[in-house]
Amino acid sequence: MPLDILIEGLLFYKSAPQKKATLRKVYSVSSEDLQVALDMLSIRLQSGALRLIETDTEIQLVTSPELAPFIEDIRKNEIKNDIGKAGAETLAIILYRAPITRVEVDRIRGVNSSFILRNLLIRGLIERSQNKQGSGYTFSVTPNLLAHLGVSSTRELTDFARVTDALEQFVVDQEAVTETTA
Amino acid sequence: MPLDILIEGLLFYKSAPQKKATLRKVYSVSSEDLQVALDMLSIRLQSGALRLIETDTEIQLVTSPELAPFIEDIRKNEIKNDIGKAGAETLAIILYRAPITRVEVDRIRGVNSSFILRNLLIRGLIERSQNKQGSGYTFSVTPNLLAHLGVSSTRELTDFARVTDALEQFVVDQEAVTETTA
Amino acid sequence: MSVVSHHSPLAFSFKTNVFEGPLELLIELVEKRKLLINDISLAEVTDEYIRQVSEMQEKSLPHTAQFVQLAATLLLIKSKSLLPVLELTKEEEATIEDLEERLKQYQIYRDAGMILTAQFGRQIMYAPRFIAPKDAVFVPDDYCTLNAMRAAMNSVLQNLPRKEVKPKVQVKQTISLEEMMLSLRKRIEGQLKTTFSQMRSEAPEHKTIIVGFLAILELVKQGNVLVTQLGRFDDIEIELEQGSTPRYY
Repeated sequence: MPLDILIEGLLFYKSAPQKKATLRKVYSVSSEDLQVALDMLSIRLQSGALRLIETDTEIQLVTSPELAPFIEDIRKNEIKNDIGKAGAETLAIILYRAPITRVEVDRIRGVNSSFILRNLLIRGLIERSQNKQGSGYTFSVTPNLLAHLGVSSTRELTDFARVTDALEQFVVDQEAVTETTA
Repeated sequence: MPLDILIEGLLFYKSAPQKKATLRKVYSVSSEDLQVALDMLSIRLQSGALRLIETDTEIQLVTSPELAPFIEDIRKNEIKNDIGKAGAETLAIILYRAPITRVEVDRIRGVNSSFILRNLLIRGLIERSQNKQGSGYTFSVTPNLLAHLGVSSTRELTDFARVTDALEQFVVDQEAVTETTA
Repeated sequence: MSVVSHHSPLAFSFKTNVFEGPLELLIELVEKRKLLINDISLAEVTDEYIRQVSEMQEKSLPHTAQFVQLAATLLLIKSKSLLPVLELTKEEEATIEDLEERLKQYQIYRDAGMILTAQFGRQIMYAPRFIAPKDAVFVPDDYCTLNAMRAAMNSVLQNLPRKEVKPKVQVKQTISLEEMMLSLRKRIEGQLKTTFSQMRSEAPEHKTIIVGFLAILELVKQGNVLVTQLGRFDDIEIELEQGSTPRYY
């Protein structure tokens, strides 16, 4: 059975995000082979109603963004779609910099972000995992955030390339500064 | 939006059988047009993991019969794994605070608990019932779990009062914080 | 001038115009003037930044400490731009450079956040609804014992977020704007070998001190002090006469 079909069946059955690491283990495949299968699945789905959301660590099956108005018609409860100014900039930082620690988020924003991070965690827009160094947590985006943005991956975000470039330029500048002042 | 795609999205989102009669009404189409769309969908799905099941009156999306052994494996594995630390914490909160809503569980844990709650439901450790106010669900542990723990009521838990006090204090504090930062 | 008053007087506008962080306030001041981020623009917005922070302090708004810290850096930038003789330590120079970089970076993320806000929730990609199993099989595991449940509950209680630090305590920790300005004034006095005693306000209310300090900086800018100081070693008096001719260096 081709891997892309196995994965599609699993995602459908579970109807929840699945960790790429788990899939590699379950199917005993390399990251590269998994990626090939995911790309195949993603392309095959394009002709239908479903899409594959992919973050750095997880994947999930969802409906296509074009179907949103039709699904909303049959949903009873209205969901809150406001993320607020602080929430938006915190999400942006995590989107472009994940995995990132709270201390780093705080430093970029210039304020303590515990409250807003907790809020985003509760809403399932970000998730935390134990830091590799074992000191505190790092934060990353969830498939649920991408689903709310209507994109299958961060690369599909409007302006993703522009922002990434701007940030890269910033990193280059900063390195130059560090070198001259060092 | 083509009808076969609308139907695919609906079936996926609802993850339950849908009545053909309802679909005809919702999309204002004849039986013939509906049948054309269903046939198209059925053919398109052949290349993937999903199949359209059709009875005289209903349709449903399922995984293909060839995937059955793989799905069976997944199902077994689900139960073989334990609920994990996060699962245990969520279960403990429900044990001490039932009936409790997801929002309250989330607030206490500081993360989104949707998928953990699902897992506990699937394992028969908790059950949910419609909230009295009609807004969402509340969760309680199942009679099976209480029996397994050897208590007839949560009030019999030796530290019930202590835990309840601590959590109630937290909820009060949390509300105060929310007010000042809102 | 105030964060509140130049917007709508409605109660909710107070909330929406409260700046959560110092970078947010600073970037708004720079952008309001359509300036690029550099030491010149930062020096230019220093007065207004300090005025706003001073108001926050009066209202005892939470988190003012973070704003004051940044005010110190801004004052250094402004003082240096007006008094090139003011010697900064390596550390201070690094702090200033760092502020510019941080502000530029913050601007990028804030803009990206605006894009996310515009896109968020517009076309949601829906996961399937969860259908609860009707007759779930009971599958307990090792966690399903009273002891394990107690341990898990204790862990939950331990991880509850701590109560927010109360504003009272925070005020104590805050280095006030006045203290900060006084210390910077001392430094400038030291370097200029003079005193600002004549400028000292009779009422030591912090607002007056702040205004006074900014006024001194402006006076210094006019050149009198600087030129004389460069020429002689003696104590120098600041010309306070309204009609004194400014001499630009």
